[in-house]
Amino acid sequence: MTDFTPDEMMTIAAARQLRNDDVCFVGIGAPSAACNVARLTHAPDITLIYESGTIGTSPEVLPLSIGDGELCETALTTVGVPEMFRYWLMGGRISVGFLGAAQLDRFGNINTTVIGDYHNPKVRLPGGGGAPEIATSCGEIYITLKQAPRSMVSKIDFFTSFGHGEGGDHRQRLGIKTKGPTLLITDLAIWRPDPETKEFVVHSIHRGATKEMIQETCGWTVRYADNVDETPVPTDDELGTLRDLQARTTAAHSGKRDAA
Amino acid sequence: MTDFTPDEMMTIAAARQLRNDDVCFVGIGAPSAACNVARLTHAPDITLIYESGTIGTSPEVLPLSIGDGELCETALTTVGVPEMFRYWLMGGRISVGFLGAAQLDRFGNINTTVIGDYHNPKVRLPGGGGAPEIATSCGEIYITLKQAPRSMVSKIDFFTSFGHGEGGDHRQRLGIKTKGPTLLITDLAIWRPDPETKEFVVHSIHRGATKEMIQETCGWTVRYADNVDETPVPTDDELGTLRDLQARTTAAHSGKRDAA
Amino acid sequence: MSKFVPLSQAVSDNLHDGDVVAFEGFTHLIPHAAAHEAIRQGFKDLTLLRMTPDIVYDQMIGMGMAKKVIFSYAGNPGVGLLRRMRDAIENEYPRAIETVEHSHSAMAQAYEAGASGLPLAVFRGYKGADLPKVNPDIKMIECPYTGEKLATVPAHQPDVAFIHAQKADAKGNVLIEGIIGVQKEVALAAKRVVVTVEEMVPDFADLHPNLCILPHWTVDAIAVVPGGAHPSYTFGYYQRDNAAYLDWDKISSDRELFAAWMQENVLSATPEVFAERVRGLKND
Amino acid sequence: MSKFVPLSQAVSDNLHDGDVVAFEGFTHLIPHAAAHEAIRQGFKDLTLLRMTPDIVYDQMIGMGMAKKVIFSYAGNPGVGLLRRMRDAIENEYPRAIETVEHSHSAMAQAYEAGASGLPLAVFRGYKGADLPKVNPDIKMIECPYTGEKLATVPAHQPDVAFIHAQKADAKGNVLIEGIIGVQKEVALAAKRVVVTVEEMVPDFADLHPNLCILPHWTVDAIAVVPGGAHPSYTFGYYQRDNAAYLDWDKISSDRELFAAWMQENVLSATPEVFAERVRGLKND
Repeated sequence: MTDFTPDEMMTIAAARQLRNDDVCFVGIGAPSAACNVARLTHAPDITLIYESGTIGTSPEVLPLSIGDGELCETALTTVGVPEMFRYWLMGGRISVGFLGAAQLDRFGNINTTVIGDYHNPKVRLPGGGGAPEIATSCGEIYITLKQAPRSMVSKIDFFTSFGHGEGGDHRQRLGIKTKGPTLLITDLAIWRPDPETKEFVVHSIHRGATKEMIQETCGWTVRYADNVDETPVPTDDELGTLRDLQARTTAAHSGKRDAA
Repeated sequence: MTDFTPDEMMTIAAARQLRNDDVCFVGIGAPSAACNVARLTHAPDITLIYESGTIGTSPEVLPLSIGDGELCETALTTVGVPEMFRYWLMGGRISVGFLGAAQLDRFGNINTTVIGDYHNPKVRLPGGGGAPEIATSCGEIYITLKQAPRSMVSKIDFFTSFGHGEGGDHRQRLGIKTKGPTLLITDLAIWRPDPETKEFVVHSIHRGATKEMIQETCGWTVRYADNVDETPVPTDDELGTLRDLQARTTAAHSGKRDAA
Repeated sequence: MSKFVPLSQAVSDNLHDGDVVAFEGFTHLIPHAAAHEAIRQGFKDLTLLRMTPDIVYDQMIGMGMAKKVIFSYAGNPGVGLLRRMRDAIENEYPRAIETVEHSHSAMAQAYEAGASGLPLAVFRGYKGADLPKVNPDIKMIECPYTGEKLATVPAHQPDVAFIHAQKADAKGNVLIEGIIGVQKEVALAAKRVVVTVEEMVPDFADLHPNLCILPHWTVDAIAVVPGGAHPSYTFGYYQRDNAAYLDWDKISSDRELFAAWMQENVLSATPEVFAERVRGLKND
Repeated sequence: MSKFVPLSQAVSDNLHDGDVVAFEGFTHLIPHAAAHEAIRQGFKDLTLLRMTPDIVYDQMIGMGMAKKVIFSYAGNPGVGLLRRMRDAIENEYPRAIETVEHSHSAMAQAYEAGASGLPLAVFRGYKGADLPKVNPDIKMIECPYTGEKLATVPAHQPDVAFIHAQKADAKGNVLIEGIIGVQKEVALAAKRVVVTVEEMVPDFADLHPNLCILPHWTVDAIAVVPGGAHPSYTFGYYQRDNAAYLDWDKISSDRELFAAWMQENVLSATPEVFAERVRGLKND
C-alpha cells in the first residue's frame, strides 16, 4: 500500500517501536494514536497509562483529552493523580514515555513552555504538564514531531524537559539514571541518538521523503547514519487499523448533542 | 444503679467526655469500648477512626484487633494505612486521640516500649505503634488506665509518646501545636492537667474509691483540684449499653469454628 | 443538614476577594457551575490554583478576576492554547497576571502535602529542567541517607477549594468515582471546601468499602447542581461536550466575542441551565 | 500465565537467605501460608520487615530464621505480647536478633516512599519521643520554607514482599479489598513480589473502576492458596480466627510446646491445610 500520508507514516512507524510488554506513558495526539495502533496490531497486551490515572486502558476511540471517560471505562484500574506521579511514574514502572514538542533540539531537549523570553514571552505555550518528570523517570523516551524549521531548532528557548542536554554523558552528570530520548519519529524520518555524542541522526527515511526535505525542515545540520534505510511502508493492516481508529474517533467527537 | 465495677466506671466516664461532633482515633481495649458506648448513647454521630484505615465505623461488637473485618464492614470508607497516617492523622483531622499506657508519668508522658534499658530490656513491650504521632497530631489526648504503682510512675523508662514532657510549656517549646493530654480517666478517678504546671490533678473520684486508694496505686504524690467531685455513677442506660456491647462481643469472639 | 445550600450561598459564604482558590478537576468533574457563580458574584484579586487551568480559568482571567495563576499545564485539552490567559500574560489584558509554574508531578504532590498537613513536598523532579530557574518556590534538598538532590515545593493550602462530585448522601458525605484526579487532595488541603454534586441520595449503603469518599465533616457546603461540570463530564452521568471545547477556541480568540458570550452564557445565566446543557450528553 | 505457580516454587524462586523480606498485612490478609512455606524451606539470616509483626513473625523468630526485625508494633493483636520475639530480645534464644524500631506513621510512609522510588520519607513525627535516640535511621531535616524540623526515615525497599489478596484474574492482575493496609505499597516498594490469593477468576470485568489493583506486570509469582491468611482473615471469604490468636499466647509461652506445635502444624503441613482451617469461619 503506497497511498498514505506523512502523518500516517509517522504514527505507524512509532507504533512499530512498541513492544507487547511495554508500559507506556501516553500523551494526547500522535503518541496516543501510535500506542493504540500498536495495541490493535502487534502488541495486544501493551499497557497504556495516561497521566489522568488510568492504567491499562484500551479505548475504542482516541480520547480528545488526557482524561476522557473512555480511558477510565476501559482501564484495568484508575488511580488518583498524586499516586500516578508517585507510585507509577516516579516509582520507575514506565518503560516508555512519549513526548511531543513545540521546539526540539538535536539532543532531544524539549520546549513546550514559551517562545521568547520566559518573563516576556512572544508566545505563551501550555507548559510542561507531566513532561519534566516523564523525561527523567521513564526507562526511555520516544519523541514524535512533524518537522518544521520553527520546531526543530538549533537552540530551544526554554528547557521544559531535559533530553541529553549538551550531549554525551550530560544525563549521568546530573544523576539521571534513565536513558532519555532514544528515538525521534518525524513525518519524514526515523532518528536515533549517536551512541557517543547523543545527537539525533537519521537512520531511516520514509518513502516519499528526501534528504533535502529533511534538511529544509530542520534547524540544524542533519547527520545521517552510515546505513540509512527506507522506512517500510505501512501494511494494509496497519493503515486499516489507524484509519478505522480515526474514523471511529471523528464520529464519536464530532457529534455534540447526539453523541450520547 | 450502683452495681458496677471500677472498669465499667472508667469506660463510662471516658464515654461521657466524647462529643457528638468528635472525630476519634480509637485504640483497642478500654478506648474502643468507651468510644462505642458514647456512639450508642449520647453521641450517635461521633466519627470513630481506627488506624487500620476504617473511617466512620459503627461496629456491632468490639473488635479484638485494630483491623477486624467488622470495622471495615460498618465503616463509611476504608483507606490505606499510609493515607490514614498522612491525610487523616498528620493532616490534623482528628479531634481526640485515645491512648493507653504501660507506664504513665504525672505529665501524661507514656511508655509502651520497654521496661528497663532499651538495649537490654527487662520486659520488651509491643512498642509505640501509632502513638508517637497520635500524641502530637490529634487535637487533644485522652488517656485511660487502670491505676497501679507499676503503671503510674514518677519516671517512665522510655518516652514512647510525648505528653507535657517536663510540664509547663514544654510542648510549645518543641513546636508542637496540639493540646496533648487533657484528660486521664482511671478506674478510680478523673484527672485533668493543671493549667500552668500541666501535672495531672484529680478532679473527680468514682464512687467506691478513696483518696487513699488513689495514692496507693500511684507512684507520685497525688494532687487534688480545689473542688473534687464524685463522679456521677453510671446510668441504667450507660451500663446496659456497655454490658450489652460486651456480651455481644464475648459471644462473637469466643466461638471459634461456630462464629461463622 | 444545613450543609446543603443553594450554590449562590455556597459561593458567597466561602469565597472572598483576594483568596487563593482552586476549582480543581482533571478533565473530569471540573466545577464549571461553581466557577460561573463566582464569576457572577464578581470576585477580585484571586490567586487561581490548578494543575490544568482550562476554559473556566480562561474565563475568570478574561473577566479580570485573577491576579495570579499557579499551574502546570494551561491549555484547552485536546484543542490548543488558552487565548484569554495568553492575552493577560502577553498583553496584560484585561490586567497583568503573575504566573507561578510547576510540573504536574510537583502540583499533585503539593496538594498531597497540603492534605497531609505538611509544609512541603519532596520528590525526584525537575532534573535538567528550566522551571527551577524561573520559579523561586522550587528548591533542592539533599537526602541525608543517599546524598541525592531532591526537589521540594511548598504544599498547596488554598483558602477554599471547589470540586464537583457524583453524589452526596443525606449526611453530606461525598462520593467521587472515575478519574478522581486530585479531588480528594485539594479538598483535604483547603481551609474551606465547597462541593457541587449531581444528586443527593439517602445513603451510601451497599457501595464498595474502598471508594473515594469525603466524610461530611471535611466539607463546608454542598450544592446540588445537575450538570454542574458541563462542558466537562461526570462519569456515570453524562459525557464530555467536546464540541464546546472546540467552540471555545473561537469564542476566546476575540475580546468582544468573549465578552458577549460571557454576558449571555454566564452573567445572565443561573445554575439551573447546566441540567439543560447536558441533556443530550447523558449516558444510557 | 507462568506467573501462577505452586506456593513452594513461588517461595523458593523469590526468597533467599539473608534477604530483607516483608510478609505484610495489617491484621487483615496476613500471608500465613507463604510464611509457613518459608519456614519449611528453612531460610536463614532474614531481615524481617513489618509494621505489626504478629504470630507469624513470632514463629519465624522462634525458629531462628531472623537476624533483624524492623517494626513499629510487635504484639499479638488484642491478646498481648509476642513471647518468642521477647525470648529472642531478652534472652537471645534461639539467637540474638537486632531490632530497628519505628512508629506506624514512619513505617507506612517508608513503604509509601519505597513505592514512589524515593530514598526517604519526610513527615511530621517523633516530636518529643525517645525512638530517635535509639534508632539512628531517624534523622531530622529543616523545611526550606518554614524552618520547621521534620523527621525523615529511609524508604523501605525490601528484596521481596509476600502479600495475600482476594483474587487474581487469568492475566495475573491482583485485587485487594477491605482493610488494604500497606499491601499495595509494600508490593510496589519491593524488588520481587509474591502474592497468594484465595482464588483465580477469569477477569475483573464489571468491577468498580477505582479498586485497589496490582497490575500483573508488578507481580512476580502468584499462588492460589485458599485460606492462605488463616488465622488472619480475608474480607469477603472468611473471618478472623480469634481463638487461634488466644491459643498462641499459650503455645508461644513455652519453648518446647512451641517446637512441638511448629513441627505438627507447620513443618509437617502443606499449603493445602489452610483451606480446611477456614472451613468453619466462612462468611455466608
